[in-house]
Amino acid sequence: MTDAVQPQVIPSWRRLYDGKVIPVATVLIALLILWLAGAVYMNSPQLIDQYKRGNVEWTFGKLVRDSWSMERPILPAPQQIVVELDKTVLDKKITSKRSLVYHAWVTLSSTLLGFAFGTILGILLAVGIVHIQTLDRSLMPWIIASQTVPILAIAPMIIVVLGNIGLTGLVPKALISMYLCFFPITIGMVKGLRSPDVLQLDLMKTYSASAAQVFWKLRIPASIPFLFTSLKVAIAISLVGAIVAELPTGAIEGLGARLLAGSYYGQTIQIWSALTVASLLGMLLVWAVALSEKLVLSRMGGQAA
Amino acid sequence: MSEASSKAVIEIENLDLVFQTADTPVHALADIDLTVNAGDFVSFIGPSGCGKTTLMRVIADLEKPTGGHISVNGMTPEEARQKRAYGYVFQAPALYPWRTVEKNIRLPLEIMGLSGDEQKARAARNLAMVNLEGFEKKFPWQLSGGMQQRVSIARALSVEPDLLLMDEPFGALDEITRDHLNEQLLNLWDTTKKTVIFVTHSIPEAVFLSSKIVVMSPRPGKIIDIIESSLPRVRNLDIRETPEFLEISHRVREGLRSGHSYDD
Amino acid sequence: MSEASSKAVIEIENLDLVFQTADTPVHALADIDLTVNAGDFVSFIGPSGCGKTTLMRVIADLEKPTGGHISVNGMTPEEARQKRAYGYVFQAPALYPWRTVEKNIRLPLEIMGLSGDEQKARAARNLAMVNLEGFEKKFPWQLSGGMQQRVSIARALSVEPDLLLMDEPFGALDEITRDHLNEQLLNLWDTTKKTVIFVTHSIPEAVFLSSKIVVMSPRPGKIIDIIESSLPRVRNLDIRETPEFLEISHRVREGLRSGHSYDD
Amino acid sequence: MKKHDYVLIEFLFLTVVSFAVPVGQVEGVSVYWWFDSAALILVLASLGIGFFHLVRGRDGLAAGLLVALGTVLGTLAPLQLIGSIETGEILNLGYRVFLVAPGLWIYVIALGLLAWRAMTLLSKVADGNRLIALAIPALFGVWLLYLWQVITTGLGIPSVLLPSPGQIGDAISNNGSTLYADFYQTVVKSVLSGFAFGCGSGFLVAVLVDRVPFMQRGLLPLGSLVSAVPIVGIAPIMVMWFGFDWESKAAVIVVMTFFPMLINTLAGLQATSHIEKDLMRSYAASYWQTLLFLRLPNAMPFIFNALKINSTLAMIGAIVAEFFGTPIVGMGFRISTEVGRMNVDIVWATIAVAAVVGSLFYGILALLERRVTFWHASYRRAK
Amino acid sequence: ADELTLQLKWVTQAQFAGYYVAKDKGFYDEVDLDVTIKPGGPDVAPAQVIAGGGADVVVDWMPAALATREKGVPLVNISQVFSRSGMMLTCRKDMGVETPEDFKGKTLGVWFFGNEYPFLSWMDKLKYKTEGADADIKVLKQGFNVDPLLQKQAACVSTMTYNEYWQVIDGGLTPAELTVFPYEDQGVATLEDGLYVMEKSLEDEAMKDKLARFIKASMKGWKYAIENTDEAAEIVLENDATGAQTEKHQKRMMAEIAKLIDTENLGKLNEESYNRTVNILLAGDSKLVISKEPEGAFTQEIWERAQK
Ligand SMILES: Nc1ncnc2c1ncn2[C@@H]1O[C@H](COP(=O)(O)OP(=O)(O)OP(=O)(O)O)[C@@H](O)[C@H]1O
Ligand SMILES: Nc1ncnc2c1ncn2[C@@H]1O[C@H](COP(=O)(O)OP(=O)(O)OP(=O)(O)O)[C@@H](O)[C@H]1O
Ligand SMILES: Cc1ncc(C[n+]2csc(CCO)c2C)c(N)n1
Ligand SMILES: [Mg+2]
Ligand SMILES: [Mg+2]
Repeated sequence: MTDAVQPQVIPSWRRLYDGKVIPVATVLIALLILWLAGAVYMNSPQLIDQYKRGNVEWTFGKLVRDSWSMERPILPAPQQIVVELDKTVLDKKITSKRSLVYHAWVTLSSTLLGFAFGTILGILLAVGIVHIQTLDRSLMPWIIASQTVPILAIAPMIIVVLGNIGLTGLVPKALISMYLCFFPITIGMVKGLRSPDVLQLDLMKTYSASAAQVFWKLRIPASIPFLFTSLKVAIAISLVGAIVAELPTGAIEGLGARLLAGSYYGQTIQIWSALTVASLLGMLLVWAVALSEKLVLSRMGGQAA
Repeated sequence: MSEASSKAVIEIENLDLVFQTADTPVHALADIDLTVNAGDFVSFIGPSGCGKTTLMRVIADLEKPTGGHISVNGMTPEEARQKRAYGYVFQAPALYPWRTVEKNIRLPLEIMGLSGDEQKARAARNLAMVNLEGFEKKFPWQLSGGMQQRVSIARALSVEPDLLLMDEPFGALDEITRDHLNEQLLNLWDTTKKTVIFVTHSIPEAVFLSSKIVVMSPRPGKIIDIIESSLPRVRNLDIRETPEFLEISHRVREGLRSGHSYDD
Repeated sequence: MSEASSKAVIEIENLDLVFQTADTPVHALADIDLTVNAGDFVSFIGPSGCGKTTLMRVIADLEKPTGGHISVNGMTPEEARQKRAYGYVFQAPALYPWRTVEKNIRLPLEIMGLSGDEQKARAARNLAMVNLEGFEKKFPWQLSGGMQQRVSIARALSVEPDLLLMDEPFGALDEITRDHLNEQLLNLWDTTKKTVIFVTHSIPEAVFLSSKIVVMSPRPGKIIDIIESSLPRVRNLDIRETPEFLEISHRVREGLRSGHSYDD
Repeated sequence: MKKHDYVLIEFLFLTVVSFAVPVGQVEGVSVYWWFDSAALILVLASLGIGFFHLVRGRDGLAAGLLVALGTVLGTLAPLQLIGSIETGEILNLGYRVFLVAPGLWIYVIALGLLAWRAMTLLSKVADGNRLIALAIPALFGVWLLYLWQVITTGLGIPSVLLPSPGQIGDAISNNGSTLYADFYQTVVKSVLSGFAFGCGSGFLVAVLVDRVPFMQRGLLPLGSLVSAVPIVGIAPIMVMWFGFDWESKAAVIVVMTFFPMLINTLAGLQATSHIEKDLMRSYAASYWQTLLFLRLPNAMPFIFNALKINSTLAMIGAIVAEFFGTPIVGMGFRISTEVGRMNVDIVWATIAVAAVVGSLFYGILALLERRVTFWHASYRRAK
Repeated sequence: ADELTLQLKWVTQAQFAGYYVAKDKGFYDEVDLDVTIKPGGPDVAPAQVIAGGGADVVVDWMPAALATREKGVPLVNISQVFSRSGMMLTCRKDMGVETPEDFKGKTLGVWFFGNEYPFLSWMDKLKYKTEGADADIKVLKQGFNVDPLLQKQAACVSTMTYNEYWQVIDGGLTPAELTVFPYEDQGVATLEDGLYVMEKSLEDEAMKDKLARFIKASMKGWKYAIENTDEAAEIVLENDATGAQTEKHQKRMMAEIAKLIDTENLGKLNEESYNRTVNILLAGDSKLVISKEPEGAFTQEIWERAQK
């Protein structure tokens, strides 16, 4: 015999549990503990070595404290990163070259420009592939091959060549970022523009609609969910591309330059805080795309992607 | 089999259609001869896979025959399609999920370039016809399967074509709703003098609606019987109990049975 | 309404089911009382959305009721399911596209851990039952919709359950094939003394097959009539012309009509 | 109604125009096509074939092959000229370089149109013909390489900036053993192990986490966090942690490939429809039976998706990670070192190897995918 | 003012103080020049930049410049700023390295990207094989920092007297725990930071004049930097767009840089040093860097003009 399972008001903690807040927090806390332990594990050999050479008396407590506050740790403790972020994000004027906000802004601008270029290129390629049989047959393998070329390797040459024809500053960086991020958009849009089924296309045919009408009234709306899925992937890649592109431009400014400078001087904490800002920026960008996706899709009837 | 061709809307002679597939070719239609006159209500009936949909698609120029002749309004099907000579109701609703009910109905009207006011008026009128007033702003997934199918009927009607092609439009509906829409359709046909071509699996439905019933059999798809209905043009549901009705039904069933093979 | 519970396979009392959805809760089943005895052939009929599928799913322990009691073979539905007390034919074929027809039929048998030989034998037997010999090695997407549905019937039969739950198994088939399978099913039911619960939209089908017809109405889904059939257990298709048959049909139609509302 | 073939007409027009202007200089004096009889014959051959096809205007395999032949003959003409006469140096002349040999460049553009026509003709007959279906992208690739060759040599681009395909080819054949050693270090040691470990662990974690929705909701947002971490940031850290040999490169690859696999596998495991799961429930199948019989087969298209994405990520990851400390072998090492040594041809040779290996890797996975998920809607035709 | 672009070999740091000082103090303005200074980085090959027309003058090391010249990019030295080499191999005593004989079987960190030539010549001189399965020493392509030494992944790493050596010290090792092998002491020192232009620039009289003015102002900047090391370091810091450099480190670097520069005939290429560099690179049978005596790889003409 089955007894009734009564529906009831869902308490708010339950909603947090079923939502993302508590799970993410739990995983984060678990990671934090792992991280702290890892910091002790990875940093202590060097410390013990130092103690020995300096003949310092040490206890486990001291070891733990010291491994969380080394100047050049192998793995910095999270609080060290927080302190560094506090110094470089909150304390500095955002126009200062020592402010991470300034560097994040530099990276963000080439990210966004590259993302815009990549989106345009990606969509144009997809439109070509879907509408022109010859492009469909000839282009795809080369688009895939293009992504197997290690961009970091040719980035310096691209920068030099572009510099030679008078393109410097933002544009070369954006072009490198574009090179990386157009790919998922092309793939997604080809899928999306081809997603209308035979029936939906036949319907248009019975209205004897023109190719342009089929494109704007059927293919484009049908591809929107695919477009956004790709855009979310692409914007993260575009950020990575912008950071990569900063290295061969002389690594003057931007998060990539910070990463490199930190790496050059063995400033682990600086690397990690630049990485943290980069990841947060990436998440923010993905989130922004997801938000616009929600808005657009809800206007389009809220169909799932 | 052909009749006074002055009023003929559709003339099909000796039509053949073979699908080339990866392995073996499929002979979907063979030796089809059929004339449909203005104001006819023609039903195609036959087992699954006998080519009803294919024949309808040939008329609509969605499929090219591999042999024989066909004319629609005296033109090739392609010209007729380009003149927007017909409205087509597909076997599935085929609504665009990103458009509201109203916007879906307005889609063909937009494409034809009608004015906004005219579009609105026609959408409202045809939604009423299928009993869906008040659902204008809903999206397709917010409707049940039957309601979606009714929207797609309204969409085809809004084009106001003289020729209406309907492929199992009522398949997804329960019996009561179906009866209701059958009456409405018959009424529409009678008042507007449209020509209707209709596919169904249901013998009573075919007999109730049609002025002419085309019975088909598969492999290859061909016509095995064409029955001119002796029922009056104006009918109501009660006619289904009359002996004439039962007699026609019987003839259709016999035709179906004779053309049936059990391997599908 | 309940009867001698000694032979009862399914006993439902006062059953209620409310779906919690994002906006408003849906009252899918209300106050259901029903007893199914061993050897019964019970049909559920009613308009779209009246809860036929839901009720069947409750019996199969695929849905938990929110109120009332239900027992299957004297156990909770969950225990019955774990004992593999029934075979279920879904409204859609639900075949796995990466398995051949034969492998699809053997799926439940593999899960039950039967020997390979036994699996083979049962698959062959049941494929024959639905007239699909020779299609063993085909993949589901190489078959027409009707053939797929027949494979799914063969799969359910291969489990050889005493209780067979069938949700519109013949919906996708044309009338002739349907008639044929109706006869086969009736024959199977008669010879193996199985208990069958059957959902359909078709009044003649319900009347032809059932020993008991349950008429339902929507919003909330409830039972409005239970008709015990006076037809003999062994029937053939001709019985559809008899007055008793028409009378029962009439009663079902009346029930349906009374429970129908036009807003769907 | 016959439509005019404007592409071909344009080709003929441009080719004729190229006769009216210089195609290069010899000791400062402009010369024309008839300066070099071999080149002249080749140009005239392409012109003739183009004209013949325009007049006949028929489609089909033979026509496609004929136009392709015309293109190939035509492409030899500029190559012939560039070797023997001056066509300008871009670093000295800037955009004025195009005034040295305008006829040459106009003809190259014209050839582009002819090549396009050849590809469109072949595309029309490519359905069902595997050889031609492969030939079209190959033709396109050859055309790109050809353009590269003509532009680098014709415009005198210094090879330290961009070597020509010919020079790259020479570099490949002259440095075979080095390139093989690099391939072994980077692909066999780093990429394969990192790829296997990253994809494997992503898959396993997905299967485990799938049972715990709580963990899923916690892990997935972190996925987007990690996917935004640039490799140039991870690589130095991994070198610090795992040493400078291949282990650190594999670790970078693991970090890069783990989350795509996790996310895709999870999505795949959840892609089963209600009815399919209900079927399993009605058989009282155990969790593992459901996994094995239903959810894993169903997840295969997703898993292959991740494998394909990861294959390109793995190649790039290994190469980039080698920029940050390595033993003195490996493709990334070679690229970063030879740029500094001005051996740009070896750099491109290595890039070419990387691209070929990467594309092969991808291709093999795509073939395997076809085999395993033959049943998926995207692979079956009709019905 | 005439425009001129200078490509540095590495990121903005006191190693290039002279140019930043000259710009900051208006020395370039005085000679009517508008100089753009492009910082370098790990992936920037100055020779490639100048070959691509991205700069008029580059700062580079002589071995790389000579090797590039052989590859067909005709670089010419117009001024040699650093007279001594600052390169060293820094090793840990606790890993058993006291003399060059101890290198055998050890892992040594080396910079590549054209900076490996002096090292390879040295190893060649010591008859150590560095490549292949039977290599005597294991060479590691050192990244941007000295971590491999601090973490004992390598017994020795390459360091500059003015930069990485101090990172080792900051990393917690004391000078007593280290063995250093300055290339100068090992007789394998090659010339480092010098100014190079393309041969073509020297064919044009106006360009030559511009370059002479550039050398003149730059050397004035270097002189000022050497006399005011702390102020020079601050000017460098102001010009560092990454904001990652520290004051302590740059001041120390500036002081060390000053030791590498002869203030007498500041910027003049010493032909003896040039010949020594060439001989070191040509020594051994490996012909790793250059295969024949270079010709026209330097000119004193510009420097001399700059003295007027
Ligand atoms: N595009 C196609 N390629 C190959 N064969 C096809 C194609 N379309 C239809 N067929 C085949 O043609 C035959 C007729 O199909 P059609 O859809 O016209 O049948 P139908 O009578 O409408 O059946 P149903 O009642 O199931 O809708 C079938 O055997 C079908 O398999
Ligand atoms: N998972 C669910 N969540 C919310 N509502 C549901 C769910 N499943 C079914 N319903 C609702 O419960 C009601 C009964 O649905 P059910 O599928 O049982 O109808 P049915 O009688 O089988 O109809 P049909 O003849 O169309 O198959 C419907 O209103 C339906 O919308
Ligand atoms: C990847 C890498 N390549 C080369 C150098 C060498 N380098 C170029 S300029 C310069 C002066 C010292 O700061 C030095 C040592 C390095 N450090 N890292
Ligand atoms: Mg059909
Ligand atoms: Mg149902």
